[in-house]
Amino acid sequence: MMSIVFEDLHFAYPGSDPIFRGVNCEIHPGEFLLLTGSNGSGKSTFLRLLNGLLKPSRGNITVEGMNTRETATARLAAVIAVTFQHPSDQIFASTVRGEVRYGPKNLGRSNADTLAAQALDLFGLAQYADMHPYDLPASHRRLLTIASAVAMGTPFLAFDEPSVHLSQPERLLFLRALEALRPEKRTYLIVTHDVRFFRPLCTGEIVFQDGRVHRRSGGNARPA
Amino acid sequence: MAHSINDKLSILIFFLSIALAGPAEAALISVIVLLITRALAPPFRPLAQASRRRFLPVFLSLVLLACLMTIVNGLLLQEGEVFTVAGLSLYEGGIRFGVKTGARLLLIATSLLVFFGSVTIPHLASSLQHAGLPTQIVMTVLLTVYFLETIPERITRIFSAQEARGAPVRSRVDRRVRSFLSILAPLILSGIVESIERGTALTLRGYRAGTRLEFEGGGESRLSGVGKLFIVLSFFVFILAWVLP
Amino acid sequence: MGPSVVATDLTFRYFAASRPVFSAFRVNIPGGSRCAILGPAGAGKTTLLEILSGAAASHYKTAIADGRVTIGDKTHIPIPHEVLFPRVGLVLQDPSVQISGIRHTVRSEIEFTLENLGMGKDVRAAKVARILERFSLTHLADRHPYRLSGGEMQRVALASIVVAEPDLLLLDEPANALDERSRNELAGILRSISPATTIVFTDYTPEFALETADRFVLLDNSTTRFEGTRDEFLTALSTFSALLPTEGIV
Amino acid sequence: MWTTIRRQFDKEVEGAGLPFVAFCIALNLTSGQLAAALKIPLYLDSIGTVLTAVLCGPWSAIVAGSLSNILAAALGNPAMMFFIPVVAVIGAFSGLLARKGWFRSWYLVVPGGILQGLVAAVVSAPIAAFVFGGVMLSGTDVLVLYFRSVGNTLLESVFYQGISSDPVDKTVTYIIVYMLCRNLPLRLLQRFNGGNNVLTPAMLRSIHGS
Repeated sequence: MMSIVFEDLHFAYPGSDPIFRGVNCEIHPGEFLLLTGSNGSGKSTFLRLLNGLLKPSRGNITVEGMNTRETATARLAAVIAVTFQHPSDQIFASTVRGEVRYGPKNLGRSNADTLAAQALDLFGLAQYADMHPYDLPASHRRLLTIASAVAMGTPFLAFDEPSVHLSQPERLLFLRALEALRPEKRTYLIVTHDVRFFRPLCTGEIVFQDGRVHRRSGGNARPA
Repeated sequence: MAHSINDKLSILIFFLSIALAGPAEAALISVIVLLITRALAPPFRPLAQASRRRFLPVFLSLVLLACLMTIVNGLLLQEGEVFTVAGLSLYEGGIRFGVKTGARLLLIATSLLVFFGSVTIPHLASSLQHAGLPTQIVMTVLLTVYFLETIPERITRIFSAQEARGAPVRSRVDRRVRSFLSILAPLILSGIVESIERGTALTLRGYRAGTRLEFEGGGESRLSGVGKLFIVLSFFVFILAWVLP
Repeated sequence: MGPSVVATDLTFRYFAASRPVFSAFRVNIPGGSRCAILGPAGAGKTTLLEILSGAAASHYKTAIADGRVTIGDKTHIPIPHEVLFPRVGLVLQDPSVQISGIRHTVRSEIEFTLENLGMGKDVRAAKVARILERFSLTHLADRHPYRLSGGEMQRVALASIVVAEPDLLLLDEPANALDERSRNELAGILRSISPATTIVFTDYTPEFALETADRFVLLDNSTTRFEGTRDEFLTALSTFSALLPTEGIV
Repeated sequence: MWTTIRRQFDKEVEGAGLPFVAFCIALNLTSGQLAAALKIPLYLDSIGTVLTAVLCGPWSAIVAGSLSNILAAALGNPAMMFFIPVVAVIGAFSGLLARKGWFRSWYLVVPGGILQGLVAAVVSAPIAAFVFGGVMLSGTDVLVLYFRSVGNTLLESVFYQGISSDPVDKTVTYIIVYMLCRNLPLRLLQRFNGGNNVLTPAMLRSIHGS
């Protein structure tokens, strides 16, 4: 079962209105989905539910057969890599290479160095590999967090607003990298306002509205 | 709401001097006085919900500490008469010492709790500046309050980001220490970057070291001259009582 | 008319950096203009603003900083070594950092700038009231500056600099984190500032600049790729597609 | 006295220092909670003070330590008020060690941390003994009781307890601060008065060589 299944998902932060009221949906391998909806519709919460950082109030989420309720985030991380909005919340290594290698090392991947090198290459960061991440411009640091997620070698990748604050050269790099990753047939879940940017790659859209989600197929690409 | 902090500060000093130099009885009576004042006198009521909630647990743990101190000293300081309570043989000298230390500690802590509970940190900073503390240090206090409000949320965010990358936050102790670094390092790196930007932003708005900071009114003093004199005199009496054998 | 800004032979190199940010760089911004400095990340936009404001050389004492900067009729050789506020005001990229964190209302936050300049209480109150009005912040005057939306916070950060009436106003990527509505509000505010103030701002996309600027500079890799008027920029825009997103504009 | 402190403090926090000292104080007050969340059995509540000592200097570290404890008292832990002398000494001592270059290599950092632990134990023993009667309501009380039961005086017992636990805590703190500082990029390091406390001659040579 290489898919993510949501069954009657309910979720509310303690003391607040519910964010999800009965979400049923399935994410299939190889899909490239954009997660859209207005601010506060629960897109970022959705990502935190996916990798078990938050647990559903009711209902279940199953990632590759693992129920997120019973599985530790560190174990789910081996299947789904999630990056959040602020690069400064995760960058800690003294070199760009070390930062990218951290994820695969945590997962005990024996080819961590190769994975890191490939990801750096893919995102045009190989030339900065020995530099300190904070010596890069902020928008390269964003690219670095995406590369770190890609290097984890997980079948699922989820990004929160990855294209925000990227200037044109990094945007082009990012698109080219996603294009190059296509043969690997990974599944992408991308929270974004920038639908136009991802249009050429996406296979569908999940729209968040009033505690429920609607699936919409579309985009130019088709699942392989 | 404005009550003079300097008044409260003088009262705090008064109680601290009783604690450090007075007899155990005086200290215990003062604790009771403080508890009553806190309940009845508006200037000494806690300002924040948080300090109201915290008061009782902290106070009770202090009482517990004081009792423990008495028993421990009674057991170990083998002076004077011995009497047995519930199978424990306690020494009178030890009990005396324990009660004295316990009462002193209780008074010091209670008066500090009451003082800090009824004073906001910006007001405290304003009175510190008034008392002649360098404005740079007052500025530091105010900036700390800002960081204190933001750091816990940032730690939560970093925690989730690293956990999502497979950081072993629930593993063996040595691996947890390493995770501690992978959480502390982003916190400190981003803290340093933010500090630098804040420092730049302050100078870009014309802040110079030594600029006097302005505060809203510190409140009227309600202590009369006689009251202040009484506090100062009793302070010296207690100090003398302490210095003279 | 606001002061013109001319920088020549600009050299700037951070301590131990592998290459300089600028070497023999020059730029010329006419007085009273609204100048957009565009370019991708790492092109040197922020450093340029920091040099013009005096912050760069004064904060990086170990950097190599040389060249000549002329603002209006005053020339700095080498480049300004102290912050030129209040003559030159710089609003940093992240408004939440610009807000001091030591004040609890928008009003006293803006007033803090004037206190630093040593102004009397009555003058301050009048100036703050006027700026709150101009920036449509009056209804937020008693709110906590950190409990505002991104756009409102950006306006407070801007107001806390503009209240000191600088001749040269520098803004680092002011439109970058804003939604459509806040961007329009910001554009309106920039338009309302009289030409007695020269405005220079940076961005990595051209949309906001095309709405507000009359002068364009394109930086790439610390060199000027383009310098000219709005019409000239529009004509040349399609050739910059590797540096600026141009879809939907050209 | 204020004038001296003010002048030294101003010199040390020139540039980015002032908000950084504030950040470090907040760090002192929260890193203990972080250690507790990860169930690490150490206090680690002076990381901010030592970090200030290395990157700014001894005077700022004294200020950072003292303010940390005053604020900790204000936030509901009045006992911290009495340990201001201890944190002030920790700040001054680590600031001086940093100035002498003890934070440039790990083989000086470890003995530095042990020394710091001993110094802290010496200063805190009389306070713990006379103000608290040796009882702090923490796990280390057992040690104090043990030392007293084998016939030591109160002060001695508290001191022995101190030297058996403080050096470990301070050495770990020193190692953490050392690793954090080595991790800083030059561009940030050069904004601090104490940047040279971290740079090794080898690092400087490699920079100037390139």
